[in-house]
Amino acid sequence: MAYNGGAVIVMTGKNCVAIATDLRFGIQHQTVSNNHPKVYRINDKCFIGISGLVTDAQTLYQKLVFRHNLYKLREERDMTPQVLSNLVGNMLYEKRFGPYFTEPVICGLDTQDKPFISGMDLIGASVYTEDFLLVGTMTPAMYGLCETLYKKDMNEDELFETVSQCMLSSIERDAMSGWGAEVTIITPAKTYKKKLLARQD
Amino acid sequence: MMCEEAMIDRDDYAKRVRKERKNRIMIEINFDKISSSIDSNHEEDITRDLKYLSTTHFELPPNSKPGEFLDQVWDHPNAPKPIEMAHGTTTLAFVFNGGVIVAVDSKSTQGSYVASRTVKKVIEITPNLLGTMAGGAADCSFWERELGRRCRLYELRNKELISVAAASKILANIVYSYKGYGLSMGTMITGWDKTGPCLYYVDNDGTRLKGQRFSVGSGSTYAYGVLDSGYKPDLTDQEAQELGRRAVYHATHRDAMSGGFINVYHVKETGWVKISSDDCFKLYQKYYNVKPINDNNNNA
Amino acid sequence: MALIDTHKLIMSAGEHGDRSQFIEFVSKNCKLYNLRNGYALSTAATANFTRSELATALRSRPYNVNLIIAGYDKEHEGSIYYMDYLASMVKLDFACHGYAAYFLLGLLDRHHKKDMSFEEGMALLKMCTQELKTRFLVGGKFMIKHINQDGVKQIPFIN
Amino acid sequence: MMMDDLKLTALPEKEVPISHHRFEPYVDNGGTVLAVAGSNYCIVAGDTRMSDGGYGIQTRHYTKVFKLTDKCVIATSGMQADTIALRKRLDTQLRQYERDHGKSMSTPAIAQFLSNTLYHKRFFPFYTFNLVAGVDEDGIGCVWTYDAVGSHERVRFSSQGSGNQLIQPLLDNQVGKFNQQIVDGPRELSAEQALSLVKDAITSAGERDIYTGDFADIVTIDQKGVHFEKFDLKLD
Amino acid sequence: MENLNRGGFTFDLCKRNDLIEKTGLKMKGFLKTGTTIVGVVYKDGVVLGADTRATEGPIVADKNCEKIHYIADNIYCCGAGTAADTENTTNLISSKLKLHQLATGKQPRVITALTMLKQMLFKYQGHVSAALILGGVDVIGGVVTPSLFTIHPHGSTDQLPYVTMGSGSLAAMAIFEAFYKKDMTKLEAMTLVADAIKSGIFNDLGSGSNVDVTVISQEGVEIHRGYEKPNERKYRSNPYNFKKGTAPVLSTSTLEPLGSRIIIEDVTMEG
Amino acid sequence: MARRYDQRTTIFSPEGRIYQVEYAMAAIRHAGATVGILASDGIVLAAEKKTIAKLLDSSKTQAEKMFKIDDHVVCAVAGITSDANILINHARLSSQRYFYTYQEPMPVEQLVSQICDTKQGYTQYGGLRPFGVSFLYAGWDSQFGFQLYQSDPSGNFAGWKATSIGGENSQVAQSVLRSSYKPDMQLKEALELALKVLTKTMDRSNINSEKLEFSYITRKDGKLVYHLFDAKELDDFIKATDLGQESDDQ
Repeated sequence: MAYNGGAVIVMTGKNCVAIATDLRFGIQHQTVSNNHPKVYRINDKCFIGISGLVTDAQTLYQKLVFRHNLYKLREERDMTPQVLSNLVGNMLYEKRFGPYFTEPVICGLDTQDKPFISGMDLIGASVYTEDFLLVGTMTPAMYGLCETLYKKDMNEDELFETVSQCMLSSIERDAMSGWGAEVTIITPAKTYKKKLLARQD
Repeated sequence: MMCEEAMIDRDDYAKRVRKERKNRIMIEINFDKISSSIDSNHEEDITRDLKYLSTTHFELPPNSKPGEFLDQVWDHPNAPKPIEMAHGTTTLAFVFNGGVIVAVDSKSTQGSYVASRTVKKVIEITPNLLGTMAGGAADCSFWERELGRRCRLYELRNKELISVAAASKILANIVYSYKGYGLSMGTMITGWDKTGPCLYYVDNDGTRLKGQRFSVGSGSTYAYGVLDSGYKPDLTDQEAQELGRRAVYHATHRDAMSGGFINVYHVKETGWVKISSDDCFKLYQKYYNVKPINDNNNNA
Repeated sequence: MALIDTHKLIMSAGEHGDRSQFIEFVSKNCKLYNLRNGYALSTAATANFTRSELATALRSRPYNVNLIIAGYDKEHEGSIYYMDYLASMVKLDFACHGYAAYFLLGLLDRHHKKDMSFEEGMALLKMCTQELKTRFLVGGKFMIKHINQDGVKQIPFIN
Repeated sequence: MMMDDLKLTALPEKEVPISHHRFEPYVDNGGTVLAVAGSNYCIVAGDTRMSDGGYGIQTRHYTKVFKLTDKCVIATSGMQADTIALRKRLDTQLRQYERDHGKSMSTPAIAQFLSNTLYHKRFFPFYTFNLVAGVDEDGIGCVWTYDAVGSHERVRFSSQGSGNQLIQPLLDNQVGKFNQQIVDGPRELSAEQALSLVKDAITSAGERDIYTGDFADIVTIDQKGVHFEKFDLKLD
Repeated sequence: MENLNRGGFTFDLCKRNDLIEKTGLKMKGFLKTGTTIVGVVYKDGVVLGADTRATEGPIVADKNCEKIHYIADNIYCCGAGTAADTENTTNLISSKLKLHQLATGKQPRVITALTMLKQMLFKYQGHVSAALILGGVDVIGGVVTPSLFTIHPHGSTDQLPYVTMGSGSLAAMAIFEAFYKKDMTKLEAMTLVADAIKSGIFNDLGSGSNVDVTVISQEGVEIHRGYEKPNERKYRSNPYNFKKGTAPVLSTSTLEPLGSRIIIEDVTMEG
Repeated sequence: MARRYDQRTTIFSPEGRIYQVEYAMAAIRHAGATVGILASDGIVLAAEKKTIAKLLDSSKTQAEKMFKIDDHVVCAVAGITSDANILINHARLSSQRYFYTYQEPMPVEQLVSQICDTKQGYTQYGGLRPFGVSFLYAGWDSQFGFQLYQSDPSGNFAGWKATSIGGENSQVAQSVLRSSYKPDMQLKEALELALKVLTKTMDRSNINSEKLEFSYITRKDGKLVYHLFDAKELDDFIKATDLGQESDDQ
């Protein structure tokens, strides 16, 4: 899992969710690119962050796009994050005995614009919480920060600042991730992405 | 504290320093004593152990290969998390007409966890000698501290500065005597002596090389790339300092195990000077002119 | 280094047999596509095709190859794709594999600029080859190729 | 110390009593310690759980923070047996120093002394992760953090042990104020703020790290001396 | 190539993963439910209990996960082991049982669920690491029969009046052995189950957080999520507030809607 | 005459015809007409709806003859819709497979050719019946821009500037298109032409949103836009255009 490195955090606020990712793509200790977000957009209100082995993350994401596009064409609507979460869970469990080396987190707003987040291990055991979830190579650091800094019912600005601090401070303690960070905030009205200034070492 | 004790025993020192001059292996592992202890009975061992409790000494694991002990001990199912020693580094030093530039990073990692970003990897051995730290942090700082003590003694005893060659040889001899014990260090010893600016590389195998440009550590190759492409013997002091800084900076960018602050030292005829200590983060913002768009909030 | 078509190159590092087999497989498939449809794949599509083939092969008979795919398209102009043997792919401004990466990435970071002219690019490449000769056990010649809208052109290597 | 004193006491090969394949000298008894230093105080915390390296709790009341002098404590996590051995060694030597010199060793000197002590076990290390915290001669708070073989560094704040990776970045953020363009209030924490942060940090570690919990010792060190306080954590 | 609608496990990545792991790359551990799960039969039915901690190594990954799974309206199942396995095994059997129920038109029996589960687990020879406690109430010939089983990962089963499983099973069993009695009332049984789970929570590091209790009787099912919460966070200092603008931002970009709907407005024909 | 050669689906008659294919084409003629017109800035697809019943709940299945195959390709159907559904599923799948492999949208011609390969298979293997559908495909790709294709049950396909499928009066439709098509038409003109063609082939009194389906694709801000007219929009358009045309006629 620590071959490429990476970190993703999702966090909920009041009627909004944020997903933060680092930007490093490395091969073991060698940093190859500092512009490689691990968060992918599935549709307007639903994002997935995949950490782990990059090749598997890319394959998994491409398979997801494949399924999502077919779903969209057949159902003429977007997948809700709940549906996506089940889909990913099943896709991962299918490979129970030869898994992808990836851990996804999913976040989005459901049809009632309520925040939804879920995460899973590499064979699709889902975790649903109402506060935050995180995956990556330095999860203890992220847990320590989120556990302490998280507050209930943050508005989108507070959420952005909190998730940014969690991300920036935890990637500073991880040699395998960092090199920049990106935060995406999803609100019912709009979705926007902010690139953060972060250490390049 | 140790020095004071040492001063009392002058004869011993004289004997030892003579040995140094002959560049022999410094530490005598008394193999006779070890082999004789095979015959000695167990009680003698205990009394010996008790004796050593009050004096400083290295304790060895109950197995004949201390170098392998720390690898094997984690190799069973109930073993706890291995002890991870702080390591990972980019250090470089090069000689040019104006002296020697030493530039190092300051990050220390345990596995992928960044244990510190503020490690001092230049060890100020004496006011004229600098050493760098790569490999095991404890190994480097402990032995270069010891080296410093000896150099100082040499100076006191001989009323002249020790040559860089001699100092590096002392260190090489120490670590060579511990070959196979699992020490890990790759250090550069540098200074300005009668022969001019001098640079030696010493590592835990006992290798000792004199050279013009060295870079040691996990990020060294990246630093070499920058260093080689910008190096000329007739650089000005500023250019040379910036070259060292730049070389380490680019290495910290590419090597996950290097980073933190970049400390640059300049060894001149009069001794070393610490030139700068720059945060890589600040350098990144400076070199690429990156500024946060919401920066002005700060000034407001 | 092998030609995929008039505007694309693929470079590989790794085990020799794997390299020639895989490169041939990819370039012939691209050729087939070209023959079937009368037009060539874009650089991005070629890279993605290569990635998916490498990822699939990894499951049964892995190829131990690290790749760089470079090409010139009308829309995207020049682009470079970097791929390791596990089939993780990223688009980069410059890429190197193997030991060269260790020596050259720092150098390239230092001297590369986004809007370099051809001459500047050549000067930079020269620095790279010089560095490899100093620090790494490679002797002899390097092959340099240049891709622009007119296609791939070999540039004589002057030491 | 003379070089010749750095004796190598190898056991002769013949006498190697245990096949080293089954030689298991280490166990991790878990636990977290942390310390924050200010300009005139130093606050140290350590939980009191001792676990068996698996899912078992051996005791809920094992104190990880020990007073060395009136100005200095050592906080150690890792293997309890090694901790005790190390502490005994330090205690003896510090007492001897006090007898010889008529004063207790200063905190910075203790820090260097611990480093040497640890390094002398370089080839058979203590499985301990230490912090030395206290106030120096001028009453300024100080913390030293160590690796297992004595590499040490003076810092403003640090943590060690099983919850180390959870707490350290939090301290970076809240004490170090990294990556913050705007900082509410003064950059340096007051003793009260630091106390509250330390409590929060160890509580958070207890939430997520299974080896941290039960109770915590919160130790405040300032010019007046060393003051211990008990603090409740979760018991699960 | 992507294949749709195929069931079962795929093993295509096994060989590759072996190769990758040989190069020294370690696969991350699976999410485990360290877990204390218990079940007890009382006068009118069955009470099941579980803790709510899921761990990933020494880190608590989920503080409030659900370990009592729905099988049928009269059958529930507690799971311990690898989280994904317990989750998916119970889901699969639940849907199979539903089909069975639709085909036969009868309320499913606990023994049917048990047989399906043990056959499936046996088939995978313990590689699907789910340790389960299955509890439910059958009405056979008008007689209400509560039944309680344990199923081990290899497919062996037990039927007992009180059972425990998971890493905290010893701690929980100690409580049962001391205080179990026959024909308890519902409240007695629930209290006993909660005490057993708490014993696991406090004495086993793999178990923690809250107590979940599910009661199954002829009258129906009562699900008590967080029946007891003995492990609320004990201390929280003042909330940490970051002023707007604390984080250094390099750029902001709004993500336009993808316009994926069939109908797209705003393209008027006039002009 | 044909008795012996249409028992099996895949046998040539002595005249070299495959009757089942021709019957399939006949089936298509029973369906409403569908028109496709390539304009310089987009493509228009328009169709006549045949199945109108009072009790039919049309609100849920808004498009009856227009289907999106991918973000860059849509098709209009004439023939048996259930047959079409199978092929459309195929098309969607192969389009996604192409995207999965190359991470680029599938070129329109390749997509059409894929579907036609499937169609062809059903004219050659025993025991199968050819698909009773013709398609008009409207799509855009970076290679060739806007493209309009037509395919029939035999698996033949060709690119067109304007064409129609289905409907009893397809000759009429073709001739109107031939006479009125201009190579540099704008989308608006193309829409009007499509309406004109359909009014010529249909009973004029029935021209309203219930009987017609109109859609177009165009590019806006570098993105492909597919637009299907809703009832009100369509009625407004018909009213506006019809008035215009009537005044032209006078």
